[in-house]
Amino acid sequence: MDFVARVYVVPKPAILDPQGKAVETSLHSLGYEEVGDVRLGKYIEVKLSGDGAAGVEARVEEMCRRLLANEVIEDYRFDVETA
Amino acid sequence: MDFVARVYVVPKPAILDPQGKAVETSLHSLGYEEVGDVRLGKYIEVKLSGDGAAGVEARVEEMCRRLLANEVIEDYRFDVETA
Amino acid sequence: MGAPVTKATNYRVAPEVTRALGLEHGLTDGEYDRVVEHLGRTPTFEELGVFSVMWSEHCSYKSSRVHLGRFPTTGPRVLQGPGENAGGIDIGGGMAAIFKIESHNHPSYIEPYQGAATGVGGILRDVFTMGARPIANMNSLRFGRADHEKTPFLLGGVVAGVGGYGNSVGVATVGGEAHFDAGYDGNILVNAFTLGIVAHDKIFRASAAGIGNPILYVGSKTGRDGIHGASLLASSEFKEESEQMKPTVQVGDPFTENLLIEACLEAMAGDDIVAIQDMGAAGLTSSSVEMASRGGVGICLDLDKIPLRDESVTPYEMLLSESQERMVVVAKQGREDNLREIFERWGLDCVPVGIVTDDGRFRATYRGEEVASIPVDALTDAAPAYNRPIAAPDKPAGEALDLGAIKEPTDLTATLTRLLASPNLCSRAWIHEQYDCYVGANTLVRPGGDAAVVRVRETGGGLAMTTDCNSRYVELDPYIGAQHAMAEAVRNIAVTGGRAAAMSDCLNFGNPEKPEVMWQFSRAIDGMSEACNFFGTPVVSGNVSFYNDTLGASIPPTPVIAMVGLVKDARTTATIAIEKPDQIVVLLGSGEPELNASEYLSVVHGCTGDRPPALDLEAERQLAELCARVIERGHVSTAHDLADGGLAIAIAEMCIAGPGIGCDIDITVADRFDTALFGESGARVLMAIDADGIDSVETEAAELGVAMTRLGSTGGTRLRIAAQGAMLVDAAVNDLHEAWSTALPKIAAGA
Amino acid sequence: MKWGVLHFPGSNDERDTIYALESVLGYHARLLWHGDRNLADCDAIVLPGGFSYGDYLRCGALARFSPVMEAVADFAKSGGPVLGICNGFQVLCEAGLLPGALVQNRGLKFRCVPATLTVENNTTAFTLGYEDGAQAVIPIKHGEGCYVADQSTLAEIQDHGQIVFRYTSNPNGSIDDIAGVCNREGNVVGLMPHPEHAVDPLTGVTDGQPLFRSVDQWKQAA
Ligand SMILES: Nc1ncnc2c1ncn2[C@@H]1O[C@H](COP(=O)(O)OP(=O)(O)O)[C@@H](O)[C@H]1O
Ligand SMILES: [Mg+2]
Repeated sequence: MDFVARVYVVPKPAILDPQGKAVETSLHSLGYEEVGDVRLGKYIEVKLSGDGAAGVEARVEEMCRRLLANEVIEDYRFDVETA
Repeated sequence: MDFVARVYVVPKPAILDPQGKAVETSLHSLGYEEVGDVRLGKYIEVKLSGDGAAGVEARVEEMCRRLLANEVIEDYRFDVETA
Repeated sequence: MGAPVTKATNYRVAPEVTRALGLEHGLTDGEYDRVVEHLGRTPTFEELGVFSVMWSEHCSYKSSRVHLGRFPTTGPRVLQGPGENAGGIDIGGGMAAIFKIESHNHPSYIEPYQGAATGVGGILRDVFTMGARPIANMNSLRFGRADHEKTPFLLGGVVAGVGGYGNSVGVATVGGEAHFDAGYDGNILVNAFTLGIVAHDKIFRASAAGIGNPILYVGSKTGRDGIHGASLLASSEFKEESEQMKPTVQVGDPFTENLLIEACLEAMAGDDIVAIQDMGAAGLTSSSVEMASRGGVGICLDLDKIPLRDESVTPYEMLLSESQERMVVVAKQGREDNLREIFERWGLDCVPVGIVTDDGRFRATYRGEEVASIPVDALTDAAPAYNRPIAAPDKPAGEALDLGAIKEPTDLTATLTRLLASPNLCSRAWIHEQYDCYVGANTLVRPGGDAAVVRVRETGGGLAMTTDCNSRYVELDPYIGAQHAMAEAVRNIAVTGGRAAAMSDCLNFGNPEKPEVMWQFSRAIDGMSEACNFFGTPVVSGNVSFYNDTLGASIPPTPVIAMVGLVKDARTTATIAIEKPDQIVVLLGSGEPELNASEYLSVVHGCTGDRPPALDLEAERQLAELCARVIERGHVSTAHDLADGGLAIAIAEMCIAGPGIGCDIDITVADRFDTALFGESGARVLMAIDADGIDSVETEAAELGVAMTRLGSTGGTRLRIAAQGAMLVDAAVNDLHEAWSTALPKIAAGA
Repeated sequence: MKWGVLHFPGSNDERDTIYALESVLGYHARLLWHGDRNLADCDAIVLPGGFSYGDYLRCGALARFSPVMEAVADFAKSGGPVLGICNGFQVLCEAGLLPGALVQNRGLKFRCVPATLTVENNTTAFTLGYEDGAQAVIPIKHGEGCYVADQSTLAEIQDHGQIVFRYTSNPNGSIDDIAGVCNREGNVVGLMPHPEHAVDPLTGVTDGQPLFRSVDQWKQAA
């Protein structure tokens, strides 16, 4: 079966996010004063095949821990859907 | 009212995504052979205030077009939720 | 038709070819007729695409070819003149320098980061294709007004793109230039230069040969990027719709390029390759056609074999795609496996996609069907060439200067400070600090001065390089203005201790269908050609970029000179920095400063004048020789030429560049103080010389007939300039530094 | 002394490092391919600068899975001197051989400038040759050189003298001006500045020489 995993990786709250800050400042200067905090992270779309959602989720979890996120500085979450 | 907008920005399908390709190759060599195409994009979390979801969505749409995505090479989508 | 194919796997889309479709492809009526004539039939859709790119201005040089022949292109050092992917000169010790400059203007306006990045990628491929290892990059940039609303975005994107690609690919970016002028508001210029070195007997030429030899495709897979990108974009005026040409944007992958460089150099070190060529503008088509044309052979491609990023890419798209980081290789028969082994070790695709044939045709098959069969000649030698109408403009550019109306500032220190903070004179550090200038471990003179100098380990010497063009001068007088650009380049090289040897050029002009633009173009070429002969610096490579127009307005004519010079000994170079107190400051050369066309006139008085300063080529040559000689002999290690901004700016730059040492000088003023301080001219250089070296320099200067004036000495922490005893400028070097260094970051921030 | 310099796809300064070690400093040095699984009897290992695997995803993230990195981890564990320069530092952090991580410069731009460093710990394999508290000018050239670590890691490396170099004027926003760190044992050192570009008087300063020379002393002491 074909699945797509969507992985979201964001800098940990304790880690400074200068890019997010820069986007925030730019949005303000473009007149979007209603904007508060902005965080900038990565969005990774992985197409993959597997027998069932549970198995696929376990694999994706492992990919995140091993490669897709660096837990020293980043948090991640993901969802898996059939494609 | 407080909202949070989650914006997903990905390289357009026709545009080369060397990052995604590199991650794909890496996942394969780590033994995740079930992995197909990988696309790597940006994930942006914007906290903002507004009177109602509809108005906020219109503003976020505009932010995407003006700043958050580069429509020359990227597609975007987003969702808005009350925070 | 071959075996029956199902629709799902056959992606040939072939609309009926009509004259109207031909015109949509940018061909003129007459050109369409010639296509039909060459083929003796209506072209296929793929053939139409091939003709349209090969006959585009960008690929065929149809408006410029008749003029480019006037450049001197030979000389004792020239190993390879124009016609190959890049030019090459002998630099001694059996080594050659291979270099070229090329434009990526329109793509950089549409998407500044990727446009600039892929410009760098393309020029690198032109150089390593010749077998040379790239060791230095430069970039020559023109933006609109510093306070134009798009400037921060374009400046930021272009510089990040140049750096993003060059830094990652691992080639030092050692210099360049950047100017701001309203004339580029809607059409910026991004010209990229690469220099590489190679042993004479290892220079590769891209000439296909050996009937039956396999053609290999190497590098990234083919996608839809840049269909009609560089070729068509650069071959017509820029219109609002151009911004809609988004699918034409190419994305660079410097990582793959890095691997491609290593793999190609390794493959070329062996004996398996006949010819190699990068896929640049018009991709697979122009690379194979050019190789076939140079070798007088034919090429047949099997499009079913092309590595694709996405299976639905059509044969038309395969032929025209400008996907980056790809090469075409003609291999010796039976050596494919050796080559595949090398490329695969570097993680790169290497697949046979065709063969060299004896029929002199460019052919392509797809799913058993021949989709293109065109005589190679028709695409190259027989491509259209136009001798476009030339007419001097009705009224000369600029306005006559009425010096009486130019009021002299009362506070010249304030004027100097203001000029140092002006967009075209302020520090470029914000730019070059984003570029890795160390990688390669050869950079002897880093960015921030005049020319950059890179060591050549094989010879113990060095190569000096610079890009220059003052487009205001060229606009006011294309002939003299272009010569000024060359003289400045020669001077920039001389003050680092080098001797100009040869050059490449990037001729950025407006729409060639305008007779005044062709006039500027032709006059500039005449001026440059004369100066090339005079300085003994032949043109070995170059690039023409026409149609730099937006909404009908052409850019100022901008023939960028990329000059390369030889430094005898890597241990004797000079920089602009004043490093020591108690040195003697001298002015060499006899150029008479003029306010006409000066940066001062434009910044402080808002006008341009009507002609560039006078130019004396003989004086330039003698001065350059003097500089090279005294630096080479170790008498001088601090020298700086005078260019935009004149004497006061030059001496200020020398103080700022060092640890903060000031100087006291006294000048003789004949006429106006502002002319003496900020007036511009050719043939002037400042040096700071140790007391015990001054006599030697004086002797050499006398021998070469170069005027030498002692102006004062270095020391303290202030820059003081007096005229006949009266103090004109008195400023702390620190304050000047502050004004100079904070200006560009502000422009970049849109502040 | 024989040095091994790793070569990942996308490394850039590997040949410069070999040049510094061999032609300027007179050591033997050789390139070690990322696919190799042994270190060919090298006495010290350098992970050079560059953009391994394009630095895609995160700097150093993909390189750490190269086969050669297993051998490097073993070598480090057994006390062998390992130096990570710039991208090499990033790889060592990703591989968990050094604490912390490197993220994008606070200024969001690549920076190529000479940086002045203070030697904070002169007892490591790569700093024995410096006086305690010595200053050295060594160029930086990176876009992602901002050192980060959480509070407890920071306290820990502080307590164990693992902060090896600090910038005198912070160019990238690194926490506590940190330019380089080491492991507890001091045999693994990583720094963002490029000592291999600070050895040859012709191309600039030579303050990076003692860094490489230190390994001789370290070896003797061992
Ligand atoms: N786009 C750029 N890229 C790299 N270096 C640059 C760039 N623009 C200017 N520089 C560097 O800044 C210094 C000053 O440039 P410029 O004023 O054009 O010099 P000159 O007047 O001697 O031609 C030179 O060292 C030049 O190489
Ligand atoms: Mg100059």
